[in-house]
Amino acid sequence: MKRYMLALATVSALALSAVGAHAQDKLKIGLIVTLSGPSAVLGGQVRDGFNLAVKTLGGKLGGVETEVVVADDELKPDVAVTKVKGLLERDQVNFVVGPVFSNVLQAIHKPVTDSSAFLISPNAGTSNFAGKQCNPNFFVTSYQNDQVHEVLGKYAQDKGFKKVFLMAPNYQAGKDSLAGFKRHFKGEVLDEVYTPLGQLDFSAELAKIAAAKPDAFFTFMPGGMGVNLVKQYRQAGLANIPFLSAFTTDESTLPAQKDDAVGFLGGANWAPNTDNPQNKAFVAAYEAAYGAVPGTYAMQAYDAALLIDSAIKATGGKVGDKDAVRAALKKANFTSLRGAFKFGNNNYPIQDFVLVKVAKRADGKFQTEVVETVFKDYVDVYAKECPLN
Amino acid sequence: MSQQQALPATTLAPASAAAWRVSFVALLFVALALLPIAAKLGAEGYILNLVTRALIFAIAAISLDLILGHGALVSFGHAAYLGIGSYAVGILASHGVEEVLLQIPVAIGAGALFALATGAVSLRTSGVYYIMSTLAFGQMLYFFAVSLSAYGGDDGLTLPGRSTILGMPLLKADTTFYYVVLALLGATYVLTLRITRSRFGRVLNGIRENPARMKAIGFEPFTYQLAACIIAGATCALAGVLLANQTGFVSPAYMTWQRSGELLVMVILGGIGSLWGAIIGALSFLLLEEVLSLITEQWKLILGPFLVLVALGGYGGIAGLADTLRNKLVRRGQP
Amino acid sequence: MTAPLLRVEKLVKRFGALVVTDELSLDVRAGEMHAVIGPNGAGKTTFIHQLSGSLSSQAGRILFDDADITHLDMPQRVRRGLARSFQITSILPGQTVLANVALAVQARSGTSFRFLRAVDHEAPLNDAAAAILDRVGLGARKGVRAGSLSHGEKRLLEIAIAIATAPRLLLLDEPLAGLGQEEAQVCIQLLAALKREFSIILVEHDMDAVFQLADRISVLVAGRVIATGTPDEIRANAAVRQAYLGDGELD
Amino acid sequence: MSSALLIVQTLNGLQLGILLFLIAAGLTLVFGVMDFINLAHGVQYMIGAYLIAMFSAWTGSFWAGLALTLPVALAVGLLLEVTIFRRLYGRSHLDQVLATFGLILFLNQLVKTIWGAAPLSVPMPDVLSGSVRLMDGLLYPVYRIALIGLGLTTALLLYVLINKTRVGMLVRAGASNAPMVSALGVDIGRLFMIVFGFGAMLAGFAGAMVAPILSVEPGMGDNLLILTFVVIVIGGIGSIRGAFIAALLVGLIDTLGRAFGPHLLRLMLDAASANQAGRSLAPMLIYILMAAVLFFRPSGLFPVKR
Repeated sequence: MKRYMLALATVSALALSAVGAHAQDKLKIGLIVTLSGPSAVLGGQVRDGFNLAVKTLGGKLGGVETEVVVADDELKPDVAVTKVKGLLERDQVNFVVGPVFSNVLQAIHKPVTDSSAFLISPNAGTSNFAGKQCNPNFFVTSYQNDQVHEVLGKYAQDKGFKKVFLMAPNYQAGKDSLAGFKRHFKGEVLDEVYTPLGQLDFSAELAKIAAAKPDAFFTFMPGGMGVNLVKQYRQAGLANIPFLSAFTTDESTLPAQKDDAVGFLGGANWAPNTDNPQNKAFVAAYEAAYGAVPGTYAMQAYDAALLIDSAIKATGGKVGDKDAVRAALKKANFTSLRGAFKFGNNNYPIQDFVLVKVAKRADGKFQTEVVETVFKDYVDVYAKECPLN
Repeated sequence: MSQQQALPATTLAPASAAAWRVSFVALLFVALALLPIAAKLGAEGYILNLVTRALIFAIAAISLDLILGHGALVSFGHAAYLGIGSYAVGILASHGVEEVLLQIPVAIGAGALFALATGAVSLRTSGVYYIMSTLAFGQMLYFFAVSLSAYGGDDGLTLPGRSTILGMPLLKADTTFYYVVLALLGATYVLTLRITRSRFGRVLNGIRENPARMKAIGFEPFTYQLAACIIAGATCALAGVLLANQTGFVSPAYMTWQRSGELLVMVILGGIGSLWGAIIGALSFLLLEEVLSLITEQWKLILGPFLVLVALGGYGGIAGLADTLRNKLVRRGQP
Repeated sequence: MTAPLLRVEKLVKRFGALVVTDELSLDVRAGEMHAVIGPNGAGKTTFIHQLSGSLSSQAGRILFDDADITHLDMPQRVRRGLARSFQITSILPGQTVLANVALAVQARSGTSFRFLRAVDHEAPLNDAAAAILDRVGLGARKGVRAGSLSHGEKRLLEIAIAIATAPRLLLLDEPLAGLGQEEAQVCIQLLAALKREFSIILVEHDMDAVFQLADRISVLVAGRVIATGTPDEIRANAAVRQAYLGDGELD
Repeated sequence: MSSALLIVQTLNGLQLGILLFLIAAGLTLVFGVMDFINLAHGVQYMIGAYLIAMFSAWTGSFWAGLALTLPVALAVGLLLEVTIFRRLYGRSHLDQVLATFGLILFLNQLVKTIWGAAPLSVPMPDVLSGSVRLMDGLLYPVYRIALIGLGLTTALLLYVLINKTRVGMLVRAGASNAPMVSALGVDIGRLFMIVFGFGAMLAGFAGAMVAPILSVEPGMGDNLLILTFVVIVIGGIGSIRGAFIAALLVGLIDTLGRAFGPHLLRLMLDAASANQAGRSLAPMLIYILMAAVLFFRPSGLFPVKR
């Protein structure tokens, strides 16, 4: 009971402390990402990328003193809702940046877009919010999820692969992934295998692939699953079959996959070696600060900070003028690390997509590198269902 | 299962203990009823949201405590009923039925049915085997929900809004919703308390203490344990209905085995078998989680050892500790 | 003559190769106290378990009041009026003495699927339980937690619980076990009073008590009844003297 | 479905089963002998993996890393036993659940604090890398074959240890009746410590052995813990033999069910619904197996006689 009283006291204290947070001379940004469990590394990249941008801009976005409050959604949608309410009402944030995962986005989208804050997703970009349920207060600095998978499908089609073998985890994003791949690939799909989410050992599936002898293999296997799959794929002696993947061999997993992933292909909107001056500076600064190669998660979070910076600047620091901020956000008047960037009618980016390949750098670290551009100024297929303009 | 240790709180002399518990619980509910007023001072939605969520889990924890504390049935799949309740809301809502007076009976019926079907199998076993068979059924339901593509699969589905009562959007306001949840928690607590003190409850407790004796006076444990599982399942499904409404979202994440484990931890932390311990357990676990995570990103480094210490203390959770402290005070007061 | 209340026909229990109950047959008449005695290892407790239903039987039949109850489980047998006490005390230590007995009363009176009314305040249950406790001499202890009773009191509670189910046949498994001289006398007096009311099967090691209380005695040796008769007949039975007592004298 | 595929899948199932067995062996003994529910057993598996990641990086050799990992994993197990677990023997299972749950939270976070959230990897020892040709068009990684062999050897050693040595005799006696063993004058506290430390080391060994093929990440033991519980419950708590057979059963059914389930369903359903049903059923298979086993044998396949 004592403990309970203590907790209650703490909560009341929190309530009281929030009263003082009204002053508008400060820009408050709530960052909600996954920092628990095996996927924490992705949330860490988003947090670091965003913080780096704020630091680079001298602790100010659009010239306004900026405070970043970080919350961990624990990859539990109901927890995320509570945390987001905390950011909105306790911390009175002006922007919520996050999350990493689609199911968390589904849960927090409504609470944030109904509030006085804007929601900026640095990673998750689900189809429903790109289409019919698009929202003027919701912006995405990554992509519509399907697009990355479409890159590989298009590439496989262009390259003339006849027979492919597809594999994804048995959940919604996995199903969307294979659907995305098949949107541009018209050849034969030998088999579509769905593995249980969190599966560690792919020997059963690898045996199937070996037996099927496809021209190429496409997979979507994020996080630790991807690490395991890549290692086992190489160990099973299948590396002569082209390995196409999305979110499977990126900078979050390469430190573990190392040489096993070299030469494997992926789709992205950017790579650490994307050739422009702002990106070179970003990658160098990120590596210096955090000792790791940044991935798209970090890049998109950095861009999210630049986007906010540009909008606040355009409104002359009037953080509270929601309509003005919204209009300024929509213009996306900033220099993206990936190069050209603008928003479509649904507030999802219109951008180029590239094929990337894993390479070992001279300093022994691993990164993805741009091979060729697959889509130019690509608009997602759901945009036309969005009533915004 | 060492059953004798299951109910530390009952070592108190019944009459005075009852009086002190009644006054404590009354105090707790008064404090909770006043909270929205205090919350007006700032961050209202956040505090209401946080505490509402804790109250919903308290309902689930009470339902678990009925079978755990009074029936010695350790369910490691109790989160399944949270899922059943929330999917009843989600699925009905996605077909246009947003009436909570329809959703609740469907949820409770589905929860009861699932409890009936799985309990009939699980109750053939006992001890750890029972624990694991409840886990098995929980996992089956979880994977089933993941494969429900029509309802969002793993991503879950977003509700169009809170459920309506008789077609009116009465639950829309956070404060109203909070009071509805608080009232339902109060009702759940009182009803469950009465069940534990009824004829049925006495049989259930008797089976926990000494099943052989109960058989020898003519009670078939299976029937009563199954009935208890059905009541608990139905109650927890109600909590699921509320959880879906609170988050506006339904997902298989509500019924992972980790969630079942958290429910168990809430009940044990609060002190099993005392029902109000379940409320305290849910509130302190969730509030502690929130408060600690505000202090540091590494909050699990604090929460983990805290749980270990509570277990090592062996007081029978917070409720047991409170009873022990009170007994000491009472004894000191006597010559 | 009317049919016996309980008829056991060629009952068998084997544990692996070991035959513990070997085609045992026995009749118990309504109203009698029928003692079952025998040397250690004769199979008395196994037999009681088979009668009460906590052990199944591999062959033979048990007829209770002309109905075959061989394949009924324990609760079903209890509901037909076959109650037992345990050799090793088996009570609900966490509940009050009154609640222990009231539960047994509840078992035979109406439904137990009553969820909302506080059972503590159900006067009929409490009154009936209190009356039984008064009978066994525990009336003053009814508010106490059963676990804190003395051993002798627990034995009495054990009997009180058994009779609270209103049995037609009471199986008492060594009710005097572990009792001191004085406590045993109290218990023997109680049994003497109970035998006027219930048919009883008594398994007991205390020969004084057995010969003092029983109407008839069956002697069990190696899982078989070798003799049944009044105490005097048993005293005089040569086979019993031979098998059970060796050369010793009964007194 | 070709016979080569069937062979490979069977080998894969065996390998998963053997991995499960290594973890389950310690858990079932701790459970059987001490009547102790140790949810933190999966964490010990994770610690084994992290230790070898660290030690093999330090020493530059997998084998030297392994040689360092085993004693340290043992030490970690003993440390936990002395500081926490021994205070929980004989307590209610629920206190044990609470304490070990707290320990999972703590150690998972600690690992993340020390080594970071990103997955780590352990290079495969050169001797065991590469694949061998089992038959035409059938390559199988050497490391996995070695893993199967090593697991079987460990199982055999365990069998000898449990059935032929004095300590093993005590452990067996303890699993069926601990108070009796204690009454006979055996130092049960020491026996418990030995069993616990040994169980922790086996789990750590399993973690170290899979590190080259799996990613090493925080929380990697959690889901495996549940699988392990499934194994020991199917096998019968306290039974090493039961754990072995159940582990292989779970490994094979899980692997073969995933690989061939849809094919079998296609015999009854059309292709689309067979795929859909197979997808839903595959992850449930082992739980269905467990529920079925418990339905017919409520104390597992090989109940330890008490």
